[in-house]
Amino acid sequence: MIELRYFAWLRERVGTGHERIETDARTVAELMSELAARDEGYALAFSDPSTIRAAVDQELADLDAPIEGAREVAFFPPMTGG
Amino acid sequence: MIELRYFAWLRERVGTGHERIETDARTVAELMSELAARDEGYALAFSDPSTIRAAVDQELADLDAPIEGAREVAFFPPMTGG
Amino acid sequence: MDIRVQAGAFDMGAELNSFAAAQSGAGAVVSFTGITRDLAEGGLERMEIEHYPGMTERALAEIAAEAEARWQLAGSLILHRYGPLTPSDPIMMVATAARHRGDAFAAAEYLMDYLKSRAPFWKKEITQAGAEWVQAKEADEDALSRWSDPDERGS
Amino acid sequence: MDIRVQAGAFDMGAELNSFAAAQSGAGAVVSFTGITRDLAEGGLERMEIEHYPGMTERALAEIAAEAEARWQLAGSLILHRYGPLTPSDPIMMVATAARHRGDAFAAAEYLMDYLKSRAPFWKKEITQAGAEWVQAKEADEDALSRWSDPDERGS
Repeated sequence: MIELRYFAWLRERVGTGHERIETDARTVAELMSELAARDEGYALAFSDPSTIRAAVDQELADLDAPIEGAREVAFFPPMTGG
Repeated sequence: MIELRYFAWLRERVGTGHERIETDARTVAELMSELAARDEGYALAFSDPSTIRAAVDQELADLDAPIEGAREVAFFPPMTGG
Repeated sequence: MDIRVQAGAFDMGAELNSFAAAQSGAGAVVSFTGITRDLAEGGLERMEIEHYPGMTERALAEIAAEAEARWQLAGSLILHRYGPLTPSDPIMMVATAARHRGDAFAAAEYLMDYLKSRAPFWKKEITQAGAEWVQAKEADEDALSRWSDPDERGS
Repeated sequence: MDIRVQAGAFDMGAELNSFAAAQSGAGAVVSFTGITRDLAEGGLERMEIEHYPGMTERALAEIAAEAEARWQLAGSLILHRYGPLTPSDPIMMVATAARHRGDAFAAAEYLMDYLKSRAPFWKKEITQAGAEWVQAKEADEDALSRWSDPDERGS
């Protein structure tokens, strides 16, 4: 089981801020493909990977980062704080 | 008649903050030489021109700046504000 | 280092005073405050800031630690709000204290550059026409490149 | 632009708040405060700042006008004390407000660099051992060179 978190417009498109799933995905990118195949909302949310950032266990991670053993993976648009 | 002003250690060495004098000096440098020749205090104050800055009518001026028509010439060490 | 992520408003002047009072021997104190500004076309009714609790504090602490490692700082402060904000509200502030002003300035700019692109905050602008997520600027991402050479310290 | 040269103490936090409140549409406010710090060897009893009344205000206004010409600023503040100061007293502050943080930071650094070497203030440190005029640092004079190329705006 892995905890997924979504923020900003990604959260709005998938329709939830977090969920727990079982997955065989080995990397962030594989997880994104798996999620995009779920339904229209997810497909729209993950349609352009270049606009998405990911964090594995609360650390920014590349798309090819492994997720094995991770407790939490988060997806969100580029940050706009400050 | 021209108003002379001295600041910081220059003021302390010449012994006054301002004075009015008559001078034939045409430039800041000539005025400095004239003043240095006055007495020991002035000689000490003006012994090293590289450590002295000048202003003519309250604008920073080079040593070869003309002083004809100036109302006020000031001498002081490099600034240390901020 | 003092890191605070909070929903409530803050008084930038009071924060600056208490930050400065806590720094001994630091002759130079720099602050940056980001304030909600109206849109170019006007009509901003509200701003909402979402963040990633847990990761936010972690990311800010890492950014501040890196700044304290790169420059001789007496101290640093990062304070960032989340939730609904009204126009002209301060959104966030950073402050740095150092013996030399160059260190304080460079560290404050570094904190801002990294906070903008590496701390998980997202702004949403609400106008009469609706709500829109603020888009990240390429310039903000580009700003990070100036810190990548350890010899280039923003001097 | 707001230029003040005064003998009295000031409250940097209150000044920052009133400066920021006066800037409309400026999302970025930067402040720098210089604080009397003790000497490396300790024992600073008092600091005295001498200045050149008349020329000081003129020089500061010129420096601020140049900053407002170089960067897109909503406003700027320079406040500098003179006379006797006790250790840990704020000596001076500058503040800048702009739409973009890069402008606010660069202008604040510019104001500080020019104020240090071009505004007629002189500091004297008084310890038990006696009084000594602070010597200008070559680094402060050198700092001005980075502003001489109009394309180099402290980015």
